[in-house]
Amino acid sequence: TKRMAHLTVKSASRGSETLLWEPVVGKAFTEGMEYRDGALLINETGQYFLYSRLLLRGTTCPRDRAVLHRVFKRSGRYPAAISLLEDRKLSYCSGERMWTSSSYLAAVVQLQKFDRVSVNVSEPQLVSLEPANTYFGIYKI
Amino acid sequence: TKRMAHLTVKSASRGSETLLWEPVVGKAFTEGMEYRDGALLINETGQYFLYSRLLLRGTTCPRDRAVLHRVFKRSGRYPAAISLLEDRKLSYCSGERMWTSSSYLAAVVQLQKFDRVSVNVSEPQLVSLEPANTYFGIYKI
Amino acid sequence: TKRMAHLTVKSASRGSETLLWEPVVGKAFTEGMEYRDGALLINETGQYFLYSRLLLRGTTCPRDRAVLHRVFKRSGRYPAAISLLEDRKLSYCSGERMWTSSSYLAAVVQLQKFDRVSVNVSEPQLVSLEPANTYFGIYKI
Amino acid sequence: IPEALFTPPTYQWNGVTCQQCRPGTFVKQHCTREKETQCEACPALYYTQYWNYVDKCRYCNVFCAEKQIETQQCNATHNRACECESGYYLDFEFCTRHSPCPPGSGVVRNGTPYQDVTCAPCEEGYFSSKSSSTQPCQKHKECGEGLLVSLHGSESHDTLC
Amino acid sequence: IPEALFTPPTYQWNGVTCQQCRPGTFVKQHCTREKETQCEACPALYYTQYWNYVDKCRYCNVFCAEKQIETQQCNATHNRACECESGYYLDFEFCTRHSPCPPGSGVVRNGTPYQDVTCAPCEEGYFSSKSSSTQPCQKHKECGEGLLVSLHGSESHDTLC
Amino acid sequence: IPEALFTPPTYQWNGVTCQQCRPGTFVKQHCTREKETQCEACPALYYTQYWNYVDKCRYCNVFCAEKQIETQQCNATHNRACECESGYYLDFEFCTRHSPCPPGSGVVRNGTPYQDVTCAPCEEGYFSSKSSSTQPCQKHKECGEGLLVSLHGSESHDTLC
Ligand SMILES: [Mg+2]
Ligand SMILES: [Mg+2]
Ligand SMILES: [Mg+2]
Repeated sequence: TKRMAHLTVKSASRGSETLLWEPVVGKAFTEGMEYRDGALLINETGQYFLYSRLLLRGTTCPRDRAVLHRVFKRSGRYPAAISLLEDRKLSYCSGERMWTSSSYLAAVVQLQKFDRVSVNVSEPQLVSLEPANTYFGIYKI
Repeated sequence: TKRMAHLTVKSASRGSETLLWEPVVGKAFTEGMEYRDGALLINETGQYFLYSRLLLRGTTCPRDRAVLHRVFKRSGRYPAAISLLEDRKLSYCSGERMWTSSSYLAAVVQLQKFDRVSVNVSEPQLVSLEPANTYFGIYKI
Repeated sequence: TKRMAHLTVKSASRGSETLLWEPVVGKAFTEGMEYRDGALLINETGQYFLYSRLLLRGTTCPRDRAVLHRVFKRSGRYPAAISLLEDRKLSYCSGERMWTSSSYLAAVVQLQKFDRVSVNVSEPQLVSLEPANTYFGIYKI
Repeated sequence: IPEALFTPPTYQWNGVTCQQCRPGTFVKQHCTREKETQCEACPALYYTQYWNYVDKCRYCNVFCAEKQIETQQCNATHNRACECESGYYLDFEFCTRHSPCPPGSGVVRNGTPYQDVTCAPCEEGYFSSKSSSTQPCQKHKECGEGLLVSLHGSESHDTLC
Repeated sequence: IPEALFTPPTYQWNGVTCQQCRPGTFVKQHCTREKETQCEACPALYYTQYWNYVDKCRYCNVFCAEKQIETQQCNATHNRACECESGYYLDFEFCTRHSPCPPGSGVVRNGTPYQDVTCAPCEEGYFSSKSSSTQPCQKHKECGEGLLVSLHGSESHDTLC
Repeated sequence: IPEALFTPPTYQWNGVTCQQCRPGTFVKQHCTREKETQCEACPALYYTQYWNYVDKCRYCNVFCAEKQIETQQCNATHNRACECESGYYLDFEFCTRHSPCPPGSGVVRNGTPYQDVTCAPCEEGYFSSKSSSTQPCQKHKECGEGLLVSLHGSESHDTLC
């Protein structure tokens, strides 16, 4: 069966670096899998193509504030999160005018039944909340 | 049946922000679908993986000129274009020397038979016309 | 049969611009195809989705040093390498502090049996050697 | 066009000519040779602004941010619309205060909710003595009869009589 | 918890409650109604740091770079760990030398292998005469009895008696 | 190698050793035990530069841009090639004018269609009085017999006698 999802940005969860996503309205949807509490729930072991795009933006440039964008999984089988893909951004803006900077991660990853896949960003207040700009998706190959 | 396409940059259409693409020569091809007048013609409803890459470049840095890169669809069913994916670029260059800046958009989107998918860019004169740098593609999952 | 691979960065080969990859440990794997000496060996003609991501980084900013990131193929059928996808980066850093800059290329490409696909970068010493940051992958559509 | 004279647009479906659905509705069931198109009202948070034959209304995907006011509610026929408060303009997701024109320069085009103020240096015979995002340059006053100019006007101060 | 009193964590597999595998091992064979879970030691270069039921140990994916020292070897229960040499901190993949606080300013928080030094200008009554990444501002000396101040201390030099 | 003595390269196809196709052609039909390889000329806008067994010629994918001149036409055996006009070099898709060396500095390596001019300050005894992208520093003239130096040469002007 087909398993895929495209989620659009909703917000950062309160006091957390894990982003929350819209799974139903607009361009967002899930098919053959579920979204819950910031995570895509993998219900079949196999290879998936995974992508995560952030548009970062601001009106002033935070000095020396690195941004870490990370796609990771949690599994009941092991108590620590496992990083899958990472982008690190330094010197992504300059001056005191409005800026934008995007981060795109995408790759083939092997996932197991019951894995939960999420996206973290170290500076969630910099993330654009436009659904066409910031999104997270997957499909089973 | 397989449905996919990889198109390489040709030019902006005259006085328009919609890019025109090469569908046949070099690395470009279409299979199970058609390209016409800047648009990929969707002939089967379903989920597609869609990507659009632009390389922007210039010899001087246009001051405060935002660039909007947008993948959108038109459908006979509704008279207004519908934005699918967007990148917004601000402060993508500085100084007065040659610069480049790329924009990559890619995601799973749901499309319907008769949809026409195109790419717009608000500053088409900044787009590199090298086929290996600027391209647009799709395949049915 | 399924054919796919996800390779993580290992190093640049000595005195060469062609990157070398890890095909087995960690997140890296190959299925239905082989990796050898910097190249993915294509063993079935068809359409593939190909991606290559580099994270570039440094502690000082090399003046006027353009970076060319290129995915190319070699084929026994023709003695010259054939460029598939390219990114060119200019003015990707400034000042004398630590910087990062990423380059992502991904597209549908047509490949033939016995093609060998590799990644070149003109300034290999700028490439981050973290496996979550720099990777190269493919799957048959 | 008076409603009575207006002919709804049509579309082809399986070889039959169907009527489209009016704004605020979508196609629940395409028409057949026997039955007309069945349209249904868009659910809450969705809209169609035009005659259409979509099978799902469009989502109200605009949200008003800080310092924005809702100028159009999301309803069955319209997407939500927002505008920056007075004195601000929209600079990609952010409402930014209109720039003030410094002394010696004045407003030549007023700011709007979508565009910043345009300033220009005051021309000969005009002045602006303050920083303002609304005030254009003003004409130097002319010293009336019997009054002497004690200080000539400049671009940043008025004539003193 | 003394080993004898510790109950291994469990997990459900095909309707059976299985024991998890201890750190340094992974599940070779899940338990059945007849047989307990079979655990096996992680192969070289792989580890499990916690009780688990993974079917493959985790790869030791940390590698020490230039100017780093290995503070934890890769073994069956731990990933490799690295730290910058003394006087350096980790700034994304690179060990960077701790910044010196220039004359007139001193160290208010020492550098660590993970963080740069924090400097601050010397307060009234304190000074720092040199550039150092370790020295805080020092108190001006007080001229003892019978000695006169020949030069008042500043933020960058001491009192001269 | 004289054509007569040259042996075409071969390749293996379904267990048979086939001859490759010469530059300007591609494989229309692979050889069999009965028949030799059938080669066909590349169609317009395509080329093969080397002996090969491709089943499609390569596309002439180079296009000359503004300020470029075509130095090699696209034909059956060559991709198109372009070069910047005299006085320009290629800086990623753009032909950029060779930089002039200002007074006091001269050309030490000429510009090419692919590389900018390299300038260096004039050495002791040499001068350049103008800004030029072609002229190296020149030797100060020596005042002949019976002539006095009225002004010593500098890096930007000549000796005056
Ligand atoms: Mg004013
Ligand atoms: Mg000090
Ligand atoms: Mg000169």
